[in-house]
Amino acid sequence: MADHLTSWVLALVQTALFVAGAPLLAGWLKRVKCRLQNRRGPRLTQPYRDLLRLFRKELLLPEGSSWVFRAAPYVIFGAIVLAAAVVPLIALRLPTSAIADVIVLVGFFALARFFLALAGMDVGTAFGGMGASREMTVASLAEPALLMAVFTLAMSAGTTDLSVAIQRILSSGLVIRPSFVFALLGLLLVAVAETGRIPVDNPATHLELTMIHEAMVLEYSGRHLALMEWAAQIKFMIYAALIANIFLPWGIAVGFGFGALALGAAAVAVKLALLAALLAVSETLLAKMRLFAAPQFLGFAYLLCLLGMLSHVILEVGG
Amino acid sequence: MNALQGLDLTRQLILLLAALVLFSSFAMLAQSRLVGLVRVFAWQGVLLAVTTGLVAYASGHTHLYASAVLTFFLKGLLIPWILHRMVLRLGLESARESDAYRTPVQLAGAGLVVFSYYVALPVVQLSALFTRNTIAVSLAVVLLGMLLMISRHKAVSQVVGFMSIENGLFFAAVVATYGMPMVVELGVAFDVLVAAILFGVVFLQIRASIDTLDVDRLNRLSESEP
Amino acid sequence: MSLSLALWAVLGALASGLLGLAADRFPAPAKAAVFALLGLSGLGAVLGGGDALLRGLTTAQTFPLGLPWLHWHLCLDPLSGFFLIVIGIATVAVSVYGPGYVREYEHGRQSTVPLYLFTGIFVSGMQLVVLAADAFSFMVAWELMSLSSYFLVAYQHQHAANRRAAFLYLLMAEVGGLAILLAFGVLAAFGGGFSFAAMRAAALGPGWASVAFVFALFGFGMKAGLVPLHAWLPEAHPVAPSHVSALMSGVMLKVALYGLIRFTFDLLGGPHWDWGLVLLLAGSASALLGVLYALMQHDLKRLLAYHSVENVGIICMGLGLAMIFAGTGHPRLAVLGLIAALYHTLNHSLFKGLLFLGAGAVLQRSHEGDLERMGGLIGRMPVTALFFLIGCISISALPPFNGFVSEWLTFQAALQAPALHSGVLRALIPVTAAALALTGALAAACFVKVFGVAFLGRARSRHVRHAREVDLGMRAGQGLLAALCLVFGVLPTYTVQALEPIAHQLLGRGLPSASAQGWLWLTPVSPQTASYAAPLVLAGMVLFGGVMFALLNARRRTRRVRRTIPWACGFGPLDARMQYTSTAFTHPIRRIFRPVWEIHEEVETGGDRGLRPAALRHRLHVEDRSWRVLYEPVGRWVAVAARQVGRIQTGSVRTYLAYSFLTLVVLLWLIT
Amino acid sequence: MIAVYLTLALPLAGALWLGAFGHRRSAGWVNVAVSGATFGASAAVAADVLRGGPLLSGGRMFYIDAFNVYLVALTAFVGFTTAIFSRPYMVHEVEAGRVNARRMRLYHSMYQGFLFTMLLALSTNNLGILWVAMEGATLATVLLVSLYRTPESVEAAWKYFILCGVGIAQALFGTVLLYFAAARVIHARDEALLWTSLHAAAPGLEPAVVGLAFVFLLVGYGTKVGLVPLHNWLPDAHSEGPTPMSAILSGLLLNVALYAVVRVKMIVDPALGTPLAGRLMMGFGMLSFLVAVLFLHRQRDIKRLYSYSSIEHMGLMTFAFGVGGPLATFGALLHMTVHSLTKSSIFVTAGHAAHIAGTQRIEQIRGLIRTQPAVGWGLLLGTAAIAGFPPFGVFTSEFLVLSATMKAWPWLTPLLLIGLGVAFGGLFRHLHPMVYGERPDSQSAVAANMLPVAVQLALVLWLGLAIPGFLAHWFDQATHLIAGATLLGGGS
Repeated sequence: MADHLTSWVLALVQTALFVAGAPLLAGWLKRVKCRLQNRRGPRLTQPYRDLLRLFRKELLLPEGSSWVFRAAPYVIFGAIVLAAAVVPLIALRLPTSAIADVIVLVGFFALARFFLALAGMDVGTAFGGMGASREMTVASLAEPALLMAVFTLAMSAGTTDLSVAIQRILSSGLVIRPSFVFALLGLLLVAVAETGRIPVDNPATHLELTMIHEAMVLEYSGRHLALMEWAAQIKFMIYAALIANIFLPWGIAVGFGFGALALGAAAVAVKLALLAALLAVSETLLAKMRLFAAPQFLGFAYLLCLLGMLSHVILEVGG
Repeated sequence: MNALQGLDLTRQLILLLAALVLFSSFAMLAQSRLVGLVRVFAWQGVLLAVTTGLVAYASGHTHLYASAVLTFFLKGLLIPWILHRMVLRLGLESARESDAYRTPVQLAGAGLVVFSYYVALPVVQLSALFTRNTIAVSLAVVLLGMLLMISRHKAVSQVVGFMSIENGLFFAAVVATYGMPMVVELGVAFDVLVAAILFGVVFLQIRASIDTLDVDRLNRLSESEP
Repeated sequence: MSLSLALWAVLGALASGLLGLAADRFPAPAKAAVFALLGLSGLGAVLGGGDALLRGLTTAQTFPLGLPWLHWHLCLDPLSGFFLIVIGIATVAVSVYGPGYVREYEHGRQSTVPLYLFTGIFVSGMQLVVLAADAFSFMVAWELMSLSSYFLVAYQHQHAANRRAAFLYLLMAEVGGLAILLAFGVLAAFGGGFSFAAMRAAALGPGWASVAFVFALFGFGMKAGLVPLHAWLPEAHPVAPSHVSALMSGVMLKVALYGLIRFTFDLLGGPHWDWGLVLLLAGSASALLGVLYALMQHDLKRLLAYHSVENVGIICMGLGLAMIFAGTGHPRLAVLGLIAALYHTLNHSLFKGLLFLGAGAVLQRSHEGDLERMGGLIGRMPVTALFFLIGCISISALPPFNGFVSEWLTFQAALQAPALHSGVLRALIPVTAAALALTGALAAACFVKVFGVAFLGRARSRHVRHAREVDLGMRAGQGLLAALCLVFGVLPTYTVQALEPIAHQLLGRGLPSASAQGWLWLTPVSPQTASYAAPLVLAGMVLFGGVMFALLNARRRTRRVRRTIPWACGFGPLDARMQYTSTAFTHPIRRIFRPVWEIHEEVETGGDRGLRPAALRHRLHVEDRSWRVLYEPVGRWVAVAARQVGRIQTGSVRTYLAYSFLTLVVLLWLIT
Repeated sequence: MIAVYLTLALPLAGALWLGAFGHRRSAGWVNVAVSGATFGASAAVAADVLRGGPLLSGGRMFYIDAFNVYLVALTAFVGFTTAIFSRPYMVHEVEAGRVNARRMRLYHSMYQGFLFTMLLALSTNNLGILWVAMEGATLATVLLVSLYRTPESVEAAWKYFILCGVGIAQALFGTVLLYFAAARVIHARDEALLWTSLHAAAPGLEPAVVGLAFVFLLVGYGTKVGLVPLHNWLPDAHSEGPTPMSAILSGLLLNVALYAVVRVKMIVDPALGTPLAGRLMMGFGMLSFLVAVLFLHRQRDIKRLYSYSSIEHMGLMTFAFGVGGPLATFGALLHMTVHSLTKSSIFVTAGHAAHIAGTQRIEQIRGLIRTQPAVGWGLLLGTAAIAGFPPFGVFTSEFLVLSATMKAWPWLTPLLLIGLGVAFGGLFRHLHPMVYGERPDSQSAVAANMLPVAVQLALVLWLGLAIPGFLAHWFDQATHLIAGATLLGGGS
């Protein structure tokens, strides 16, 4: 019983870590990127300050908006945090990961996106609609690719439960699976699209014709905007943690001992930092593409994931 | 059949009459004037009546005498007379059918006779040559009657063709089976008579509505593209 | 007991229809009685079906109707019990919703008699279909259902489009019915009788069984709206009165699926895996094309009808998986696929019914069916909007509502593909699962569009601006379904348990693993493979979102908010015409999936003023390709054949005589 | 037995009486009364047969068994209901100036005369008399076809007369041949054409002659059944004559002609010992069915439309009788009943529709439900019934025929099904604009008595839901007579 309780507490702690660590990861990413671009860049804690400032600010609601506009930040935040609770960050076998498997995780993202898009449309401006339209389009292409990657993983691990899957990968030792290589590449591309990074979207821009995510939250202010931003950061971190822990699971805590947990935390911090740095490099090298190039981009991701699946079916299992 | 054994002459005569009936059908095919057509038709009726009488005499079926008399009056006199009157009344005395396809039709008619024999061949294997021939002839007359109807444009000619079909099957009934039961025969005769009268009525209606008796002009009701 | 309850339900619906005959003379009492009886009938169906389903009972009875040697066999077993529940729930909701909705027709120019009469017959026909236990009564009930719903489609026949839709609908129903008849005929020929019992006993070779399956798939698939036989569906379903659309789209399609399940799993005996593959592929195609076509619609009810095509596709994917697994000797996994399909069947009937009722409410209040003329309804019809939003979330398969659970189960079934021997199947099934994912994402996009354009933003037309909330009954009808959407989304373990008797009946085993971990955890295969704790998901979301909300809104100072004018690029005050329209919303998708539709687009610039045209006109027609590919050629062939045949009737009596003559000659020649 | 005589005597007397006084205003009522009395008598016949089995009259002139008893009753019934419809219809025609007093006399007299010939053809035991009656039916109706004296109607009458005349003449030739064959076996000359004797002696008849006879009889009576390619008179005559006549032509004449063919087949089958007759009927039936369904698509005249539907259904029945076997035969017998009930009611409704619109042209008949709901719904339901939608009886019989075909000739079933689908499309594409939509200004409701239609459709509905015991019994006995096996005894 005590063990049971410990695990629940641990799960909550891990979730809190997710929530708390997400701005830090965003700050790190921004900083690395600035450095790469020969700029000084803000401090690592800058995102926290931004959030705090937003929380303090007065809330402005656009005229004609409905309760959907007001409810959306909370729904989105709730869904994303719940998603964070499911993803193993530092330890496996946490009870929360059994609440939902990876498909449900995708479902949480979809729910958040659904409300985000609705909120964008609620105001009645052209921007909101435009953002919603683009977001849903990109997402509808990204989601099958994402699931294809997930399926590759799930089929080779024989489960869709993230915790169990990572455990199985861990226990099988270092095996180079072609399917995983393809799936990793595909997943990277999808993650870029899903989290609204270059080259699909640019979180830094407010150029009306190019933005996707920013167009939807254009009318948000104050604490609503803070929640939205925070949720986006958590989502980014979830993707990063997913990629890091699935494809490079080493270091993650299998038991609940203090040492193991500490090691897990350190390992994941390093992995996330590296991953963010990698993204910063790619964002520096690449330019944002046209909206209608995104389908090709995501189609390529889908193709990679499909190849991963096929190579799993053909190369790894045998006809 | 037994009754016929000793009456060679009658049988020959009947066969001769059969040939004549067949010939009259051909004569109708050849005849292009309406008046002439009706006249040949009358002769066919008379031949039929004679045949009936002869069969009655030969077979001893007395009711056939009555039938012969009936036939004579109905088909030899009354119906031709009705038709003739119609022709006169409709002013068609000098009307002629077109002569196109006359020869092919005649040749087709000859073919039909052969066909009739071919069809009748297996039918009466058990029967005597005589019966087979009469069946074949009557079949030929029926088919020739239809050919006449198909090849003629005038309503009157079609009626004549129709009546000659009746003649053909009547011939079969008389010669092959010594007539039908009396009640049937009376019924048939009644129907034929009514039909003849009705034909007259319809002639007048056609005439009133389309001003001609050319059946090719009766083509308003069709399904093909206009 | 349960069967007699179900029979009372059938009779109740029939009586409701017959009472409707008095509607011209006594409008008010007739209406009350009609809907009361309909509701009772639905209740009876739910109770009778529930009894049969939960207790796993099979009761049969014969009725001295039908042919002298083949009386009507009626039978209530878990499968039909389940579908009775599906029918019953929707009927109850409609009977609550109906009285308010038909008010619109009461003072119209057409009598409400046909509406009441055929609604009653329609419902009783559907109930009878699932009860029928011989081919004859099945066909009678089936066609009764088709015919009465046809009259409902044609109810508002003053519009030419409705007449066309009704014609097309009946034509398809007829063709489909004939195919079903043929399928039964094959079975009956081998089984020696038309009762289902005799058909089950039929010993068919695989060839004939496949023939029967193909006919059944064609017939039932046509009714269910499987691509490419679906084209009638989006024409017909929307033009019926909305509560009937809810029944047609929500329930009647399910009855078609019932037929398919009954035929393939029960009557034909063990399904072959290759049929499953066919069904899986057809289902994927339906799901994907259905949602893509739906995206391009801007008529609300039509859009919903296309979504029915999509959802039927999803259900068929589950069924196809079940057949593949059953045919390759994996009954446990087959059960999973079957239960996923049945679960989605139930769910679709709930949320599609809900959405159609919502659309009806909007239609009644605003007299607008076109999304492009709606907008901002959430402020005017808040309750309807909330329920509609629940429907949208459910149909978009988002947790924690019901649509998600069944799609999740379908995914789980698909992910068990590695158990199969054939590498092709192993590779193909995940691809179809990815198609399902695409479908789900597109559906979400579509319903963002629907809800965003119709209910959010600003009103685009005067009627919509003056819309008011609907009456209590109509709200209650929607509320019932919305609540059930949540209940079935949050309590999947119970639902799956309740569905198990069907699996026992059809596949000989249940799915004990699904609820092995207690009611909280749905673990369809094993807890190690996948688990989903819907109640915890709901709780978690309420917790995290709620805590945040409480934290942030606790202080009085923060509760005050200021309203400001939204940013419109400085073009002065915001205008309803500045909003994104439905067509604009789907423009990126239209560009990406261009080859799927037949798109006729033209842009006219008028008022030649060089670079600044005074008028701009944009015309867009997005058409279903199946018309061009499938339907029009058939129509053309018939027309050509008719024209050719028409030639024989020249009008000349001499030609006719020649026919007679030649017939005679040929026959004479033939027999000698 | 008296009832049988009465059944025949009443319409004959009616024909004579109306021939003299048929132009009176009361003639319509007399027509109804006589038809009603005939129906009563026929019901008595049916009751007799139900109680005591087949009836054979003293001189063996008349014979009523399970096969024809229900047809007699049905004929009298449809004659009766159509007479009810005919009264106001013809009054309207007189008022519209389309028919004068003389023609009314003709019409009424011939209406009864036609009924007489139909009943005679059904009840006689003598194949010769059967022929006489069939020819009489043509003669009685030919002037009715041209009753309106329009060029089209005269043309239709001429075609009807010539084609049916030639056809029926061929039937007579067939009868003669049959007599010829029978004379060898049956020595009493007057009995050689009696169906009862022929049926008993059938196995001894010479196959070659009988085969030849059957060809002639099939082509002959088949012309009257409306089998393609001998059908050409049928749509013309149906569409141009007065509507009550179309109703009884479609509902009765075709049935009786088919009855004749089947009666002959019952003799021919044992004589030939081969399935030749059945095969020929199947071929003709299928051809008629398939051709007629295509014709449905090209119609512009409402009555013509439904007359092609009659051809379609007669083709189906002929096909079913040709397939043979108890199931198909039972189905065909049932189909005869339901088709004639449904089709006559459709013609009645179509007649009203034509009155409403003032024309028979489909494109000018619009919005019937709005104009006169009873007529619109009648036409709609009637057409749904004839298209084979349950719960109407046509579905039941088609179901039986299809399932029998499935057993015996599985590869022909798709053809039948496609045909039914095409037929459905053909009917409803024309029906839809006629019944639905707004009421055009030119149309207004007319006095119509829809009671017969309602009764007939209700009967068809009843037959679709359950076949009453006595009728099933008759059908089964007739099936036994025709197909040599019963269905209820050892059926599935």
